[in-house]
Amino acid sequence: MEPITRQIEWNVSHGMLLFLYGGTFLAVLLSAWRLYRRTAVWRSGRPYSSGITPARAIENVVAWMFNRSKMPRDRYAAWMHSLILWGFIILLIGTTLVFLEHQTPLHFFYGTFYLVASAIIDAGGVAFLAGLGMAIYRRYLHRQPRLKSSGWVDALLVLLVAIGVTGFFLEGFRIAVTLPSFERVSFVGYGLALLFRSLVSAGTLPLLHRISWSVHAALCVVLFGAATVYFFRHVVLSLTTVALRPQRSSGKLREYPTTANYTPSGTAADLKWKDLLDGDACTTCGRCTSVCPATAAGKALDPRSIVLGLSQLVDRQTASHNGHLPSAFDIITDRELWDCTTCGACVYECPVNIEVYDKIVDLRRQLVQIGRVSPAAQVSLDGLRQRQNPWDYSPAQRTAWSEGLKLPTPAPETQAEWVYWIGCAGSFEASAQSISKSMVNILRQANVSFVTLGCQERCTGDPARRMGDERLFQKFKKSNVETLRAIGARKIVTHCPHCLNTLKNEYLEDGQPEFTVVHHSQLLETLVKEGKLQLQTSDENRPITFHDPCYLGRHNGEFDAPRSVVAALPGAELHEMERNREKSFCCGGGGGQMWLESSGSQRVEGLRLAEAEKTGATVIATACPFCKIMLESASSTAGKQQLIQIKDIAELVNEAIAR
Amino acid sequence: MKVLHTTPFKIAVCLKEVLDARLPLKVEAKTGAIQQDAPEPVVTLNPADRSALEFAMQLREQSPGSRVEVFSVSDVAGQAALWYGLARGADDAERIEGSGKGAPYTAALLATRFHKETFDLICCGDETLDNSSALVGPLLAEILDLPQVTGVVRIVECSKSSILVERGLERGSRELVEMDLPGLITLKAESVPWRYVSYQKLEEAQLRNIPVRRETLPTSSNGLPKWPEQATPTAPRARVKKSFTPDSKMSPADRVRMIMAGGAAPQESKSKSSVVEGDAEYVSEQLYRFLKHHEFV
Amino acid sequence: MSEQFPLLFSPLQLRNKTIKNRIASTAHVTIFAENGMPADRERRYYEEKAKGGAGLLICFGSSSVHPTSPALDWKVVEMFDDRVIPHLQKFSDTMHGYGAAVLAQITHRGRRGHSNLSWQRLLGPSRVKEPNHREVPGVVQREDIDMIVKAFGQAALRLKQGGFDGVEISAAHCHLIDQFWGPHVNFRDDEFGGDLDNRMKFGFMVIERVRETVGDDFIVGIRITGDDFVEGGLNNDIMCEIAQKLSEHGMLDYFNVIGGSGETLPAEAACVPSMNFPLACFKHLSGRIREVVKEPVIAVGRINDPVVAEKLLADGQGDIVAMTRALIADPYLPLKAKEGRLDDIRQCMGYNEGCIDRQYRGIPVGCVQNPVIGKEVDWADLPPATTTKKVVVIGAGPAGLEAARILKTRGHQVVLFEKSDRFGGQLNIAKLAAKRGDYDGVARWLELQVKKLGVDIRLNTEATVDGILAENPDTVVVATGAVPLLPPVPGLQECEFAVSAWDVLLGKAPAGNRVLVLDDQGGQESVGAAEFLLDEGREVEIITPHYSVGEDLGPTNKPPVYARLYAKGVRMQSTWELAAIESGIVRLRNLHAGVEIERDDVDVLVYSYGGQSVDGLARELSGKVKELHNIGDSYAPRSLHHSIIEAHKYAREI
Amino acid sequence: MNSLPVSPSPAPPLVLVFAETLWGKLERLSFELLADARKLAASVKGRVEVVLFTTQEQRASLLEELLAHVREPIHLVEHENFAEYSTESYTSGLVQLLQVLQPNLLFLGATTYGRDFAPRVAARLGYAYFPHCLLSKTATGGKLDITRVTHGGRVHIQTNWPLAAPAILTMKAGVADAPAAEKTPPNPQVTSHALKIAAGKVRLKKRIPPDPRTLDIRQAEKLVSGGRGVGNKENFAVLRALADALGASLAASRAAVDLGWVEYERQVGQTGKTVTPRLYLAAGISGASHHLMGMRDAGKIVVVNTDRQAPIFSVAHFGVLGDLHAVLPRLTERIQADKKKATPATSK
Repeated sequence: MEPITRQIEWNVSHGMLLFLYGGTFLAVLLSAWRLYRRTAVWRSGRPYSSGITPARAIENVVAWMFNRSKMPRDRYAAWMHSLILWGFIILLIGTTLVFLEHQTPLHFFYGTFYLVASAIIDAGGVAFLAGLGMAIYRRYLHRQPRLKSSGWVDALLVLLVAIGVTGFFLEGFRIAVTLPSFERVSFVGYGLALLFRSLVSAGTLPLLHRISWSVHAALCVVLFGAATVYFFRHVVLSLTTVALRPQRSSGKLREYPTTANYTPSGTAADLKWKDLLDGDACTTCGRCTSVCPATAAGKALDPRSIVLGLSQLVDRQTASHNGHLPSAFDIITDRELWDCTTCGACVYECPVNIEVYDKIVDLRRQLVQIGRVSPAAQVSLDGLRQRQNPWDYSPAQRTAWSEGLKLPTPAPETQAEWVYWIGCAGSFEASAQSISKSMVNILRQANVSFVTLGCQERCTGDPARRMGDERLFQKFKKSNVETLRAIGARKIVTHCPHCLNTLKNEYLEDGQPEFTVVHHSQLLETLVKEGKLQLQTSDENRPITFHDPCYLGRHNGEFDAPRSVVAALPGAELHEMERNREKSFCCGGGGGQMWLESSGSQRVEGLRLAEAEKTGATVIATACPFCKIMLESASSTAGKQQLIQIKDIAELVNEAIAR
Repeated sequence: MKVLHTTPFKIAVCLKEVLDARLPLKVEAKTGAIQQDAPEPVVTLNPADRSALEFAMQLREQSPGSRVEVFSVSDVAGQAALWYGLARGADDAERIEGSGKGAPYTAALLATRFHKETFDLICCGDETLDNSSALVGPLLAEILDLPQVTGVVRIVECSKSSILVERGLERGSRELVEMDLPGLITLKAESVPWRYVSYQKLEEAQLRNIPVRRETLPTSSNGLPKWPEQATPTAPRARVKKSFTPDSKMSPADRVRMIMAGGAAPQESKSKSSVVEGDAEYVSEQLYRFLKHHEFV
Repeated sequence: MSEQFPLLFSPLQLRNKTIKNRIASTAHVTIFAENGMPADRERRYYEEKAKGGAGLLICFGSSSVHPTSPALDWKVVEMFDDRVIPHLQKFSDTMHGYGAAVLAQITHRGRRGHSNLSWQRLLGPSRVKEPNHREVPGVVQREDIDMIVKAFGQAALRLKQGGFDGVEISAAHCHLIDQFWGPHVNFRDDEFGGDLDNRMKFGFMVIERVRETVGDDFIVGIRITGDDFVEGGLNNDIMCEIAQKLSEHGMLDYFNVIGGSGETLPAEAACVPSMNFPLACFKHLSGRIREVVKEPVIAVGRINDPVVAEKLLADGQGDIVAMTRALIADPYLPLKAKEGRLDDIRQCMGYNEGCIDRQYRGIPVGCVQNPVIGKEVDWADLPPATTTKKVVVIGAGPAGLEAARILKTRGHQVVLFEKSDRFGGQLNIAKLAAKRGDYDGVARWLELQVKKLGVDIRLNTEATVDGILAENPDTVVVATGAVPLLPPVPGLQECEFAVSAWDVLLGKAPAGNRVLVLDDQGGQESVGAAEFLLDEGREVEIITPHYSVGEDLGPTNKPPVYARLYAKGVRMQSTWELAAIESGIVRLRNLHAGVEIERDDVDVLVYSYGGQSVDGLARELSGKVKELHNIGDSYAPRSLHHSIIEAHKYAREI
Repeated sequence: MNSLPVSPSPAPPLVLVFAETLWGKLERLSFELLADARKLAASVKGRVEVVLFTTQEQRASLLEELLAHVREPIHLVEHENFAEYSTESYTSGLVQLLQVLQPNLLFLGATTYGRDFAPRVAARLGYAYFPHCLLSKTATGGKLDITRVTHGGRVHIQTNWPLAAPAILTMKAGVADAPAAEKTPPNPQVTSHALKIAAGKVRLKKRIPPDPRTLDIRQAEKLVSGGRGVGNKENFAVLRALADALGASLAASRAAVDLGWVEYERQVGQTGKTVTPRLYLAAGISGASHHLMGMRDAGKIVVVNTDRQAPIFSVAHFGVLGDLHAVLPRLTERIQADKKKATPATSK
């Protein structure tokens, strides 16, 4: 019985081996050097603390590789990437084993191990090629619109396919020479061997083996050498972004420590290093763009090109010799930056955990610092600074909505359980005021003890922060925290997810739950469940659809409470929209868009309204004043006010209270 | 705006912090105090002054080496305007305190400062949100014997020796004028789009110490208009616009008839109008002749 | 703050109360009171106005301070009884809930009215009968004065106790205070008669007593006329003098200035100017009063649009605008104006047929255009349909349009057929009459609403049974209207010179100078046709079998119409009817005596017997569709008010 | 206030009105000032006189316009430097004239020009200065009771000022009602004053008239207005073309605005804007009463309508019974042809 092994590097000359090892070494070196040049630019960036421990980083990567948490969102891509990745890893391990067997005193490549390993390696190769096939199908035949093809992408695919194919070829030629029966485990190679034997004479087989080995080796060297060029580098770098996956709630914006007399200009040094890394790590898959509401409405913003724009910035800076520092603002226009609604769909969708909209906000922060702010944003920001609300209303009007309601205000002798935080929309905007009025009535009906802050309440600073004036946000944070502390607030309820997000995620440091903040949907759910609110019942079916507010759902993970409130409404029949829960589509009002000039060929809110209409519902329930205002504006623009009602869940509950 | 010579300019900008009168105001009936209907008063840099500041800063940007200094006649609370000026990038700020109240005194106090140092250009807001007198600019120019252009809505061109601006006139008309420098312009609030000043810059400016100059004016200040010391603010009461009123001596029936007819006297006949008809060619020619006769074409 | 209407939506301080905007509903009688108390119907009626955003509500027109005030025929609130206080409290709490300031009018009507319901003697400054009611009053004695003055104070106090923000003393419409002022009514020779100061003494006593009783923290305003349009009465010059004296007296917080007076029929019609008057027709009166007083002035009189109101304020002709009827036609006018939805405001056109002309006859107030008015308890909310149906509405006249509007709002699928090329039905004819052009407004609003709602509109489409069944409707609403009625009077059918009033307005009258108009319908159509022909320079005579021409025209519509007709040379005769027409001779018969006369001098005979239902389609459809409603004139020819209410009622139930 | 200069003349108080011109035309505001001056003078038994600055060329036409309204004495200063407005020439001219006339009160418009030079006049003469006045009347004790507008119109300031101490008031436009033109041509005394007028350091380069397309219709000289008869939104192009040819602004009736053909800002009528252009051309407008209210005071009213019964004919100065779609394009062509002919002749 012939020994179950093979001669390692059979038919391979020393020169060839030298080429392989030397070439690989130089190629890796080249890649490393190129990467180093880029890291030098990254390192010039502003500090960024991910708060990730190495253990956590590994955990993140492993979880990502095995769990494929993003799998359900795009099954095809998940399978494709898994096949390529795992195929590649198996082949890499196989090749490494070959190298170890050959160059080290270790010998293990025989017997059962050999058989099993060979079979696995072949399977890996098949998986690898199958994955690539899927990629080619999707990119060139099926033409997924979001995927942008370029010469680099084509080149990588050709290169990888070629590596896979030549790998099988050289194996086939090798086996064909001797054709040992145990090599049947290398099912592809063995098959090919049979084929080759029938096609070419036995004498030319070793030569063909040498040729295919050399081509394979050369291609591998090229791959290693090109591993850190454009697009190729995502294969390596995306692992780092996965490792550095942010731990915070996606609604919590990153800190932006300000330095005195600082005038940013959009250079790499003005950006956080992580953002530069993110740019390089982008897989260009375009999933962010495909879900971006601004892009969908034909606005200038395309989140992928923001991320890639930063990579381009690194390109330009590495190429720059005369000391001129290129600026992100030469690559990314202001218009794009002001189009973002900070809905977070991009962040949720990104397969490699790139912080997409944070970059936009950081760049806005720079624009604000140099005064490059659109006129509408300026009105709003000046309004915030001088009048404590982003609508630029008179501060005296803050309590006008509650005229006649005799709202309780904080008093030292009576300690109310809840502070009802109204928010600026609920205070100033007519259509949101009815939410506030409904909530007051509900709280009273349910005998919940509460106070409101009246004129002491101010904007939480959310619009200031998202429009980029960080210090202005800090001012609001300081004064509001002081107010809340002064009255000894313990539990806060608000109907505004933006207020919720800011109060809950951005006001208090982690691990310091001085007060808890809940959304009114959560309180309403409890009140209904506990029977403190008796709702009417009805035999008639009333089709209702629920629009998930970004800052409640995606950013703060609350999807069920509002739905359970809707379900408790008389006759309610919940019809989900095509995009719901985590995948919900923005109303177009966040991130300052409520006050900014609208651009683009369509309106985000109009798109969402159309989607809601498709459900056949006669009521759109929302749980955010911004969503209500935006969708109402869409419906009045379309002249559909009478066809579909847009109501906050509080309004719906208030209407349904059994009287 | 075009800057023809990049020689450095020395520009002074006069600023005032005002009660934001775009918000509802109340006049306390008993004391005559003007109060904002707000939990705490909202004050702001006078919008027209903000345009003056903005224009000066843009001029400085385009002519390197230029200096912009901001001035305000005010008490300590009024230095917020100067802080804003510094935050926007002004090189220096000075607050002036002095005796007397009212626009003429403000102009005179500012003039004492500008007598000491010559500026190429003095920029003021056209009118303040509070007193709305539009006086300080012209008076300052008068005291300093400078040429002036008030009510500027656009700046076209600036050179070391002259400035070319558009001033807004009645009913949408404008005119383009050229003024020799040194001189003084007053800008309308909407003349220059403002650049945003971040809160960080404001906070940083607030750390700066603003020097105060104390000036005393002679009590009989010649070369100033008299300015009444006693003035009572009241809630606004629109002036009654006359509309036609039938004479009480007419009979009740005629009075009612006139009112029903919207003011036409009962005996007044319908206006005699000539109505032409015919083919389009003919009537359009007749119409043309009518318009021509009355010089509308 | 509304940018379009900065003045209209600016607050105003009235004594201790800030009024949130300048829109007021002024006092008017509603006939809603139950046993003299403002009950739910009244409260809900005003609640809609408060909800709609009006800043100032002056409620309860002419509510009595004393049982001797003749007011039973108007069912006013009896402010002389302590029983009223809890009702007032509930009322004011409701209004305050919406941030409205709430006042009420109190008065003593003196000699204006009848005593045949209360059997209380009428009181007047002198023994001069009021021409409108023609009852001679007794003379107010000194002790009566003390009694009434005291009653004013007590009534005001009850308002304060009931949570109201203030009181309005009525010194207009020839009530007792202005009866004392009027040199044509007050012929006393004691301290209350003679020169103006004496004549004003009673009024001052009332004001002083009210102020004394309610204290400083309560609004006390007065309603006066700016010109009473009465011979020898309180003309504008005298009223300016009176207003100046009242202002100098310094106890009042505002002046509410109307035009006209209740004293004579033409003056009474001017008090609530109908569409015969231009918009804001009395702004000159409030303007002139405002020049002589320092207090805020409420301007009154056909201010039906926020733009008109804003302009009036800008021109200083008032500080507050009374948009009373505008708020009846659309209680949500303030909110809509604030939000810039001017299109959506249902504008008061000054018909007066639905509101004041009903009230003068003792029938509860409604609105020709707005069917909800007076029925707020039941109709203020419009619930969506329980099951969505497909409804075909036939006819885009007012009934069809209102039905389509309500049906679509409630969620039904609505197809609207109209055989002509335009909306409005008979309104397109009615609006052709002189000073009736504003009829266009009701159709314009309804048309805009059904278009906005997305009703499937098929103009130029005559509905046929097959066409309707092809739509496969669940319900069909027939509103095919009416045509002029031609009764079987001998000879009328064949008469070549006879023409209907409708055709006259459409310009189809035959030639001929001498016109005889036969007014049987009693409303606007015959007088409208008559005026149309008078304007063409023809000689017109109107005869009617009723007691007067235009018998059904209300007190605010008839005088202006008569004024124009007579000025244009009309002749009118009542209690005559058409007996027959024989070979060009028109035979008329006296309804009472039965005598007949023959007229050979008639070139054109215009007949107006009202309408005849066009109900052929309704009859054909009967039994062929699941649900069928025949509404409006095609059911039975009646008024616009009937049509809209009926359309609304059925559309609400489908 | 004791030290204030008191008018030495024992003559009745003199109220001067400065007749303002803009680009060689009298400002309507001047007549509004005249109305107020007359009222005030009447209450103090004073007299009113009018000041006019002009050039030789413009003298005749300005005087003609002025004489239609003015029966009071006119003081005329004629100088070539008044060909265009200049702060310095106006200031020096008025200072010299006031020194001669010694008025108690001078009314000026609170216009750009008035607000530009009046403060400098007041400063040179030591007069009191009241900017942006709404109203002035005499109060008890012969004092002037002056109301001026501050805080963007949200506050009125009331001041008492002795009539004896000379003062300059700039008055808001549009608050007083201009008196009607005199029925019989008055023949007031016209006094010419020869004064030395300084030239300024500010030179006029170009006059920029407003764009009729964006001008507020209340300020427009000529209006072309359309109603329901225009038919649809697209057809308004016919009116726009005519408006452009005429240099007129576009306006519309309520019907056209409600139907969404024209924006609300252009609506004429009681529910829209009240307009007083020199020319009002109404096409396809029947003339509902609320519309007539808004335009009846226009100088010349031209009506194009197919319906002879349309009430708008009752206010027309010139009526065309015809289809606007046929008539107006021809008129537009006619005007444009005229312009083309005229252009080569007048341009240099």
